Formats: sequence, structure tokens, C-alpha cells
Amino acid sequence: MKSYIVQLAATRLLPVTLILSLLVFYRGHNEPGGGFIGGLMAAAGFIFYAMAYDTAKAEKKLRVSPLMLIVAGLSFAFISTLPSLFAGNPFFTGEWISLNIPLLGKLKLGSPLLFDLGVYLAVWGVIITIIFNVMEE
Amino acid sequence: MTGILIYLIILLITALLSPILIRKGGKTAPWLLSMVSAAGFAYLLGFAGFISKGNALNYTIEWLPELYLNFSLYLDGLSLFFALLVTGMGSLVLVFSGNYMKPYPMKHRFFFLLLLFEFAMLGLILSGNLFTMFIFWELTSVSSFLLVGFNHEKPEARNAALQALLITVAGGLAMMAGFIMLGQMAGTLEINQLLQSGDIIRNHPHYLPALLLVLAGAFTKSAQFPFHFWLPGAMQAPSPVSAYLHSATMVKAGVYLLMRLSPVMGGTPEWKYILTITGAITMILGGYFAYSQTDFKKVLAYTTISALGTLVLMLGIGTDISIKAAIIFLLVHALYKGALFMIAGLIDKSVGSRDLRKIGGLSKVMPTASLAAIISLISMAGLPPMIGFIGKELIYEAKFALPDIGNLLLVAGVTTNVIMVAISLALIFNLFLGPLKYPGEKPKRPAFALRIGPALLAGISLIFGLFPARVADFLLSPAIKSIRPSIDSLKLSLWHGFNEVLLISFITVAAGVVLFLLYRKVNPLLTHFNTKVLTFRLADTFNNGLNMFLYLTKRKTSFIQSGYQRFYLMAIFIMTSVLAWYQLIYTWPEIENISFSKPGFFEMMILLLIVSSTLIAVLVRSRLAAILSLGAVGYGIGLLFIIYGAIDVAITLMLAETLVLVLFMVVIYHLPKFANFSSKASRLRDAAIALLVGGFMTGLVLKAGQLNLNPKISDFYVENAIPLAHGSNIVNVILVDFRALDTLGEITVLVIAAIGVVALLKLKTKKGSAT
Amino acid sequence: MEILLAIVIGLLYAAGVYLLLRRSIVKLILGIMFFSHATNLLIFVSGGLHKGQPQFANDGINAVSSNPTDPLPQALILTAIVIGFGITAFFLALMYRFYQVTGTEDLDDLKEGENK
Amino acid sequence: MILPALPILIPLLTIILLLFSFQRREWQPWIGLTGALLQLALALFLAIQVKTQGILVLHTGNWEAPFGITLVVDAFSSIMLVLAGIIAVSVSIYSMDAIDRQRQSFFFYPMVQGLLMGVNGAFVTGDIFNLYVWFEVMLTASFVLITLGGEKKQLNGAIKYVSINLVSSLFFLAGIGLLYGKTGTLNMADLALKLSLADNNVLMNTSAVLFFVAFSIKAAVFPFFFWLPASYHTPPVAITALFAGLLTKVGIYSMIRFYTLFFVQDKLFWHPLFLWIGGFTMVIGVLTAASQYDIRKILSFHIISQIGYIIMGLGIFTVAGIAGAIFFMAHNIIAKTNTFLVAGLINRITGSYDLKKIGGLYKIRPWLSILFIIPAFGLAGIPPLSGFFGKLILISAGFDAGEYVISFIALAVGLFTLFSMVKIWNEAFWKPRPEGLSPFEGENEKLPVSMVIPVVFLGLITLTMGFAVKPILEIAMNAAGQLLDPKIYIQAVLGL
Repeated sequence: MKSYIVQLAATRLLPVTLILSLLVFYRGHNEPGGGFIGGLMAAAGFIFYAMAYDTAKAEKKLRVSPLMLIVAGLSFAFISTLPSLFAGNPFFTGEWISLNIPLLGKLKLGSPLLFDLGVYLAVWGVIITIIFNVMEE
Repeated sequence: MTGILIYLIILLITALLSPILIRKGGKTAPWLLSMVSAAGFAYLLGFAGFISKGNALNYTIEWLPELYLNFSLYLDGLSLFFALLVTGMGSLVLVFSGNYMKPYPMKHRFFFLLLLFEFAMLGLILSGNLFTMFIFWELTSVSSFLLVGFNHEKPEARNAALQALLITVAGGLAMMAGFIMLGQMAGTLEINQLLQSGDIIRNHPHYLPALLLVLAGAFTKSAQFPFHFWLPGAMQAPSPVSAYLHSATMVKAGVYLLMRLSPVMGGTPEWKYILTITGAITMILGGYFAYSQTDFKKVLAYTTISALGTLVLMLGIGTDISIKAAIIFLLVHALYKGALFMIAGLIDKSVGSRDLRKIGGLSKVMPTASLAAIISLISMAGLPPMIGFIGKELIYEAKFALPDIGNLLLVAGVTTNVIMVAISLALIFNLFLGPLKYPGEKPKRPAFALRIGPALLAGISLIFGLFPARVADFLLSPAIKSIRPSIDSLKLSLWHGFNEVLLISFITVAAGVVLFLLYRKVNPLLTHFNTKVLTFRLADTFNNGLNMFLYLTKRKTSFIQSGYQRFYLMAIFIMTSVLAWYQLIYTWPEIENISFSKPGFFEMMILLLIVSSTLIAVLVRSRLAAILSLGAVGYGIGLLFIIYGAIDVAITLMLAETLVLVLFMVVIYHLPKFANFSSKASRLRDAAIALLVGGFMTGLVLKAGQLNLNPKISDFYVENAIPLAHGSNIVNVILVDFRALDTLGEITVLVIAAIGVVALLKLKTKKGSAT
Repeated sequence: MEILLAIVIGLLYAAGVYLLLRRSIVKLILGIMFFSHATNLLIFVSGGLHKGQPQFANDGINAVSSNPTDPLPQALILTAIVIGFGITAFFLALMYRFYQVTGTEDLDDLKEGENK
Repeated sequence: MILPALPILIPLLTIILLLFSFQRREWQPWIGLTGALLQLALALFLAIQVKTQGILVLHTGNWEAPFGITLVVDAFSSIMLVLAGIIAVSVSIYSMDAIDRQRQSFFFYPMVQGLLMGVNGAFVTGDIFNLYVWFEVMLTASFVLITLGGEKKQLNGAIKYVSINLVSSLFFLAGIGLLYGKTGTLNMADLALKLSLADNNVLMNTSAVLFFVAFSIKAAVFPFFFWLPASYHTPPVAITALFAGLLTKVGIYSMIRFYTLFFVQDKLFWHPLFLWIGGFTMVIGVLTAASQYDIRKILSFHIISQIGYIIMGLGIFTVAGIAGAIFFMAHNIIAKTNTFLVAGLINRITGSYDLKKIGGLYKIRPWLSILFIIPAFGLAGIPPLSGFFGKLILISAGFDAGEYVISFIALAVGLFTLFSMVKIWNEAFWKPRPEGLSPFEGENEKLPVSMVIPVVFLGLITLTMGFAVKPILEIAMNAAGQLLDPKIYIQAVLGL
């Protein structure tokens, strides 16, 4: 698999899959998609990269260790439960704010989105961890 | 009464501190411990005047009143009598042990256990609630276990301890059930209230089972036939333990319980027959085996069994005079048997043997001890002027007074007593008088601490025999009145004129002398007979039974816990099928109609794909094909989801399926090929089980639509996804908002699984480091 | 269709059980996966089948079609799939490690470990 | 309102911190212990709250029941949470020295916390699917723990453990699917309400079978228990102790919850079944234990046997019976964990769990003897330790309900339990060290304080439960009363 073409493809595809995965993740609240599917897609790019080169290079490309992705994911999920407390609502209540951003229009941000981001990161980290470890064997 | 509670606590604390005291205190330590016990004796004796006026004391701390369980103490004539016995004997035994246990390196633990036992026994006696009594009862079993196994490096000691524990605890558990039933009958287990509820209990339909259960406890503890065999085994314990637990106190606990409960449960024909028959058998058997033993301690153990039988017999007869006889005989026996066991220990220690055939004429080397022994033996033989004589006379009188089975019992009683006389004489003339014999070095004169106990006890036997009336008024009458308040006060005297009782006593002694003269000839014969013909021993049977049981469980274990994974799964599937099929058939009539829609072409194709891939996966030999077929099944299901509008699920399923397939491929690359392991028969059997499970699952799915309790909660999600949760992908909104907690758990599972994969693949510990 | 699906579910369970009862560890895992596919399908079917568009809520109006497929079982299945994925991955790693250590994939070899 | 969610959030936060600092091995035990202590403190606080204010209910996400996931802490859950906290603290301390460095740095503590998160979640949730999720969290963590280190025997046991437990989970999941299909709800209180109003609710029985099987497998009930003795003796003993205390009990907890709250339609079928199964579980477990020689295997079989008592309490189905089951469960969690911890101490000294290879401990370690006797005799039901009262309460309840057969079985099983405990005592403590064996490796070493503290702590609880049985039984009675009157629960959750 370690042909130049594949390596080139993997390198070029990596940002594409990442952007695509973010898109899928963000769309998820209204259309098919969401944290799990997004995270999977993000991981897919790196898996392909690791197949083209090797896992060490892929991990380097990732910059953070997969474990930290996992920790970040769990942390976001955990933090997303906190706004409800400050708002005086029961635990895990979704708290929303609306932002008017030029060009993009009305953007609705809420703790469920943050939670989904946590899912996205965690799934990303988990899949990379599993696949990389198995590949290294 | 709080004073008595405080004394109990002091006793417990003394027990806890005793190891330190023994280690640090040197020679005086046992004396100090003995003083604690003696102080208890003196303190309790102070109550005698008050109690003898017919008073009783009660003290209750609530513990678990819902189940009639309280911590209660109760002091009346009966418990005072026993409590004095326990503390009095305790102080003597402690002094005796001080010297006897000197060479043992673990003697500090011995004293702890002995005092713990004394605490437990005293608590048992003073309990004012049957459950309190049960708690102490078990504590005596446990401390007895630890004491019998004190020489724990000997396998026989461990075995004897185990046997004694299992039998007494088994009885104890039965007794507990009996107590629970008593509580449910009477609504209380407080002794002072139970004493008033005798009629309710005796007329209750559960009376007989409750009685049997309680008797199981009393009989095991008091070594009645057929549970008696643990007692000779318990002779593995150091001699002070035998003197204390296995003659004077613990084995009397069962008798005490019978006395305590005789106003509550006694007097019925059931009570009478069970007790007299068991008692009589135990009495005779004990006598016979005592006569045919050669080990001094074993002789004493069997005479103890015989005596316990006599006591149970007396309580079974249940007439006024038999109860009197029981109380007196109990005291008599405790006095002489305690002394004799200590002497047995003393002989063992200074001569190094207890074999009656090898030692003799000990009065030449140990005059005081021998004198004490002889006095005690005369008491055991029931000869005047000892208190034993009075006891025996009363027993005869009691048996005379019984009209129906009295004659039979009298014969049994006389036989037993003849044996007792013979044994006593044999021991007196062979062991203590006569020519000096010893197996090893010349025995030394035993220390003062060893002699004082037996001497005191023998002296008391003598004094009580000479002046019985005092004891009767002060101690025995109140005890008897607690058992049966209607009895007039007890009049005791050594001489009560010529009557048929005295005549029988003469016959007994004469026959006893004859049997004694035959002893040297008969004893070896009987020993021979016992080893050759009477090879049946309950203790061995018990052990064999235990071994058999262990063997069977081992066989059963290797059958049940076979180690074959698939049999475990098979059991689960079969059991599930049985239950599910039963319920399916049972609830089938409730089903009204099964709704269904018409399948379209695409669905049919997909179903066909799923079915055929499934069959391939099951039947194919190649691993790769099996895995790929599994993937096809997954994708097929994904397509179904798409058709039925579950797009997110479909994408997720297919992605996950793909990932699993990739992983599978990577892993499978390293593994060997399938070997064809199973036979055709087992494949058929497994297929049958598989169809059973699949069949009920189909049934369940068909049935699922039957009970439709609308509205479904999902209607709420559909309505509120946008207005309240700001999202139009309802499934996703459910995942991140409505049921976000599920998703939180879900990613936790993922994280844990990922870490698990890392740990599995990366962590390689040394073999055997898992500790 | 429900009847057909019920039979297919039963078949999937049967296949799962049959594979679970084999001696090969690979088949054991296949069996578990069949079990889990069958269960997912079962949840889906017992929630009620309705053909058609995926269900998305519209602004203002509550539902797309008058007879939509129940979204809740979908969410449940989704969660179950993800969980199942994690556990399967772990089980695969376990199988791999097991083979590495013992050199066999015959489950009957597990017997020794137990009756020591 | 966040209180009922904290039993889940505290372990989660602990996991995050542990993973974040996973390279600092020396921090791990302390972070883990802090998390455990917080959980215990929280559980005690919750128990007091429940006692004073009644059932605590939290509708997560502010979605009213039955629409969101509702967390409910009633008396029964609060008892279980306290027990889980006690075990968490004990095992966290014990493992500081009992678990080797390698395992500690390979995520031992995060996994313990993951397990606790699942266990706590299962205790507080009021939603059947959410319960499944927590079961999976707990199970996955237990999978990792049982394989941690990857030794051959561990992997051997783990394959059985994992596969059978997965089957159980999938039955559970299928049951949820069917139940949702029938009732259209997942909330336990809502289920109870809907089913109590439905007329043909006997139809529930079939899905109830699936739940019964699923929980029976988790609880290691006859004839579903085989995975337990096949695997429990393989991981390090601290892990076994954790499992012994908590895992099977979550199965039992769920069974009691389901069969008192909403599977109450067909008493004539279920209650005799429970009694039968309970009886068989007790007897088979205890008989199988008798012939074993590995201490951990003896104790493992006894876990099964003791589960039978709890099932028996459920089958009696009176307030006293259920209270007995709860009391017995509390006793068993403490004493059972403790016996395993003591087994670990024995192993520390002698280097073995095999009764044939050890001996003489009574002579060289008198204090250890006492530490062993307390939980061992507690399990055997010797008064005044906690086990005696557990049995007394159950057997009294059995007599009251007229269930004599099972009550006598329970009594007899107590005797065999004693036999096994005395066997360990005779062989490990009394018997001299077998001839031909060199002195034990740890014979003259001091036991680490961290391994002794939890044993003493749990032993004291066993003693206290005996002497303070009345208040504890009252708590159990209160919990049982709540369980047998589902209206209280339904009202608290649905606010009707």
C-alpha cells in the first residue's frame, strides 16, 4: 500500500475528510449526521493516512496523542452539562444562545452542540486509538 | 442486674487483655485471671439469698425487637445455680491451666480462648432471651472449636474440632429455627414472658416441629445419642478444656436449655418419650463404652455421655422427684467429673501417658491428688458418704415413681450404675492403689496449682455429702423451683431409712463389685470386641460421610463447572428457551390478531440477501467468507433501515460494520484456520437448540405488537424537537438532548473499550504477577 | 412483512446461537455479532414499521408524514450499535491476544485454566 | 438540582483527571482514592437526604418524565450507593500496594472509576434503556479489568466472562425493545403506571423472561452462573474483590427493582420460580465450593450461594422478605469483598492461594487470623456478626410467609458455608506448613498498611452491622416498604 500515489492521496484527503467530518457533525442536529458519524469520518482520514505511511507518522500528523483527543471529548461532554447549573436548571438542560454572524446568518449555539462536539472528539480519538493499536501489532 | 452485665463486660475485657497479661505477668498471671472468675462467683453468690426467696431479676436492652431479639439477662434460681458452676469451675480451671499449660508456647492464646469461653458460657446461662442465648450458644461452639483444635498441628485435633463444630452448629441452626417458631407462637422470646406462655405453645399446631428443632440443638450440644461421638473426639483438647467445657459446663448447656424450657414445652407425651428414650440409650451406651476404654480421658468422656443421658432421662420423666434428682445429679457430676478430668490432665502431664494398662499405683507418688481422685470416684460410684450417693438414690426413687415405663428405665439405670461402680472401683484399685506402674521416667509430684483444683472439688463433694441440707436450701431448691414452682422445698439427707431404693442400691454395689473383679479379664476382651466386631463408629461414619460428600461434590463440580464454554452457554440457552416457550404458549391465547403489511420487491430481495448470507456464514468453512457474509448481513439490515426511513441508523450501522470488518481482517490475518472441531451429532444438537431460541424470538416479535399502550413517549419528541430542542433531526436531538445521558454513557463505553484495547495489546505482565 | 421480519430475526438469533456453541473463538465472536444484529432488528421491528422518508421535524409543523417511523427505537439502536462496536473491537483484541498467548483458537483449551 | 446525577459525574470527572494525568503513575492511586472518597461522602449525604426528604428525582435535561431520562434515588438505591462507595474506598486503598506498578500505569484506576460510574448509574437511573447503558459501562470496564495484564489464565477466564455477559446484555436489550414496542415508554415509573392500568398485562411475561434471564446471568443465579467461577479467580485479587462486592449485586438490584416495580402481574409464576431458583442457587453454589482447594474459587462459589439468599427474599415477596434480601445484600457485599481482600493478604504472605501449599498462618500471623475470622464467620452466619442477622431476618420472613422448605434449605446452606470457611481456616491457618516447602517468601515481611486498613475497616462494618442491626434493618425495611408500594415511586417520578 505504501505507494507514492496512495501517500499523496492520503495527504491530500486528510484535510478534506476533516472539513467534511466537521460539516457532517454540525449538520447533524438538523439532518443526518452528528457526533458519531462525524468523528468516524475524521478518524477515517487518519486511518487512511496511517495505512499509506505508518501509524507513527499519522500520530505525528495528528499532533496530539489520541488519548488526549479522548480526554478532550469526555471533558467537553462533561463541561456541556455545566451551563444548566449556572442557569439554575436541572442537570443537563440544554441551554441555547443565538448569535447573528454576518454572512452565515443566525447561528444557534447550545450546550447540546457542545455535548455533540464532545462525542465527535471522543469517537475520533477512540477509533484512532483502536485502529492504530491493532495496526501496530 | 446491671452489675451482672458489667461483670460480663469485665470478663470479656479480661479475656481480651489476657494474652498480654500472660506474656508479661509470669507465674502470677493465671492466678489473677482466676481471681476475676472467683470474684464473679462471689458476686453471684451474693444474690443467692435474694433469689432463694423466689425472686428473679430481668434486664433488657432492645436489639431487634421486630424479631423478638433483645439482649436480655435473667437471673433466677436455675441460672444462678449454673452461673455459680461456671464461674466456680472457671476459677479452678484457670489456676490449673496456669501450671498445666506452662510448656505451650501459645499459652497466651489458650487463656484468651478459655476466658472467652467462660464469657460465652456465662452469657448463655444468664440470657433472658432465647436469641441472646443462641448468640452465646454459638459463641461457646466457636470457642470450643478453637480450644479443641488447640494442638492444631495434629491432624486429629483439627479433625475433632471440625467434627465438634459442625455437629453443634448444625444442632444450633435447627435450634434457631425452633426459636423463630417459638417466637411466632408466643410473640416473645423473653424467658420471663415465655414461662407464662406454656399453654399457648403446647397447644399450637407447630409445637411438635418446634420441639424437635429445639431438641436437636440441646441434644447435639449435650452429646446425646446419636450425636454423642463428637465428645470423645473433643478429648483432643488440652485437659483443662476437657475438665471445663466437656464435663462441667458446655455440654450441660443442652441440659440447661431443657430445664429452662421444660415449663414452656415440657410435660407433653412427645417431650416425655423423646427425652426418656434418647436419655436412656445415651446413658447405657455411654456406660458400656466407658467400661471398655483403656484411655483414662476416654473413660471419663464416656461416663460424661452416660451422665448427660441420665440427666436428659430425668428431665423426660418430668415428675417432681425426677427434676430434683436431675438438679442434684448435675451438681454431683460437675464436682466429681471436673476433679477427675483435672486429675487425668495431671497424670498425663507427670506420667506422660493416660493408658490404664500402663500406669497404676499412683498414690505412691501423688498422694493428695490420688485422695481427691478416690473421693471423686466414690462419688461417681454413688457410694456413701458422698453427695453422689444422694444423687443416685434420688434417681432410683424417680424411676420407681414412674408407673408405665419405670421398670424398664430402672433396669437401664441399675445396669448403668453397676458399670459406674465397677469403673470407679477399677480406677481406684488399679490406677491409684496397688503396685506402682509407669511407662517412662518416674513421675514427679505434681505442682500445687495442679492439685488444688481437684482437691477442692473432692472436698466439696465430701462436705456436701455430709451436710446436704444446707446446699439444698440455699442453692438447689431455688433452681428446682425455677423449673417447677409447685415443688416443695427439697429435703436432702444421706440416710433416709430402709426402703426398696436402698435395697436396689445394695444390689447395684454388689453387682458392681463383681463386674469390677471381672474388669481385668473383660476389659481387654471388650476392647478387642470393640475393634474387631463393633467396627461401626459414628465418628468414622461421619468422617466417611464427609469424604463421600466431598467426593460427590467434586464429581458434580466437574460435571457442572466443566470448563467447556459452550456447555455454559448451552445451559443458558436451554433454560431461557424453557421459560420463554412456556410463557409464549401460556400467553398465546391472549393474542388477538397479528397485523402485518405487504412486503415489497426490494424488501424481499434484501431479506433474501440477509437469509442467504446468514446461511453461508453458518455453514461455510472459510473464515474469510464467514466474516464477509456477516458483513453482508449487516449491510442488508442497513438497507432495511434506509427503506424504513432510519437514515442515521443505517449510516452508523454501515460505518461501524465496515470498521469491524476491517478490524476483523487485520486480526484474522494472524490466526490459524478453522479446524472442524465438532461431530455431526453435536452439530445437530446445537442446531436444535439454536432453532429453539430463534423460534421463541420470532414468537416474541410477533407478540410484541399485541399490547399497545399509547401514547408513545416518542410523540413528545416529534412535537418538541424544534420548539424546545432546536433541532429537526429528531434522532440526533434524542441522542444529544432528550436522552443525552445515554450518549454520555455510550461514549464512556467507547473510551473504556479503546483503553482496554490499548491495555490488552500493550501491557504484557510477567506470568503469575496477578495476585 | 412483519411476519417475514420476525422469521428473519428468529433465523439471525438461531445463527447466533449456533455459532456461539462452536468451539472456534472466531465463530464465537461471529455469533455475538449475529446476536447483536438480530437484537437491533428486533428493536426496530417492535417499534413499529412504517415505510418512507426519514423523519425530520419541520419548523412549525410537527411531523413530516402522517404515519412516521418511530424515532426513539432508532436512537436506541444507534446507541446500541456504537456500544456494540466498542465492545466488539475489544473482543477482537482479546481474541488476538488470546491467540498470541495460547497459540490456539479452540475454546475447549480454556478448560485447563479452570480446573486447576 | 444535580444531586442524583453526582454519583455518575464524580467518577466521570475522576476518569477525566486520571486519563489526563495518566503518565504520572504516582498520582493515579491518590486521584482514584479521592474520587472514591467523594463518592462515599456523597452517597451518605444522599442517604440522609432520602431519609429526610423522601425520594429524590432529577429530570435530566429538564425533560419531564417520562420523556427525558429521569434519575431517581429512593431508599433502596441510596443503600446501594453507600455500599458501592464503601467498596470503592476499600478497594482503592487496598490496590495501592496490591496492584503492581505496570497495571497501575495501564489504566487500572480509570477502569475502577469506570466500573463505579456504571454501577452508580445503574443504581440511580429510572429508565430501562439508560440502565442498559450503565450496565454496558460497568461491563466494559469489568472486561478491561479482568483482562488487565493479559496473563494466560486471565484471558482464559475473560473469554467466558465476556461472551456470556454479552449474551446477557443482548437479551436485556431485546427485552427493552419488546417492552418499548408494547408500552411505548422507557421510564420505569411510567411503565409501572401503564402496566398497572392495562388489562391484558399478562402479555408482559414473555419480555419479562428476557429480563429475568439477563439479570440472572449478571447476578450469577443457577443455572446461569458458570461464567463466575470460571473467571473470578483469574485477575489480581483486588479486582476480584471489587467484582465480588458489586457486579453480581447490580444484577440482583435490577431484578428486585423490576420485579417489585412493574413485573408484578403474574405472581403465581414468578414468585415460586424465584424460590426454586434461589434454593438451587444456594445449594449448588455451596456444594460446589466444598470440594475446591483454591481460596478464591471457594469464595467465588460462595458468591453464587449467597445470591440465592437474596433471590429467596425476593421470592418471599413480603416487606420482611425484601428487607431481609436488602440487609443480606448489604452484609454480603461487605463481608464477601473482605474475604477476598484477606485472601490477598494470605497470598501476600505465602505466595499462593492453593490450600494445599499454605499453612501455619495461625502461628505466625495471629492478627490475620482474627481479620479472617470476622468476615468468614460473618458469611457463615455465626452470631453476632452481620450474616447471622441477615439469615435470621430472611428465615423469619420465610416462616412468616409459610415458605418452610426454602427456609430450611437456607439454614442447611449456612452450615455448609461454615464448613467451607472452616476448611480455609483449618488448611491455611491451623495446618502446619506442608513439609518440603521452603519458607514463604513473605513470611517475615510486614503487610503493607494500605492493604490492612480496608480489611479492618470492612471487618468493623461487619461487626457494627451485627450490633447496630436495628437501625440498619429499619433502613432496609423502609426501602422494602417503598419497593412493595410502587405508588410511592410512581408518584415521586411522575408527580401524579
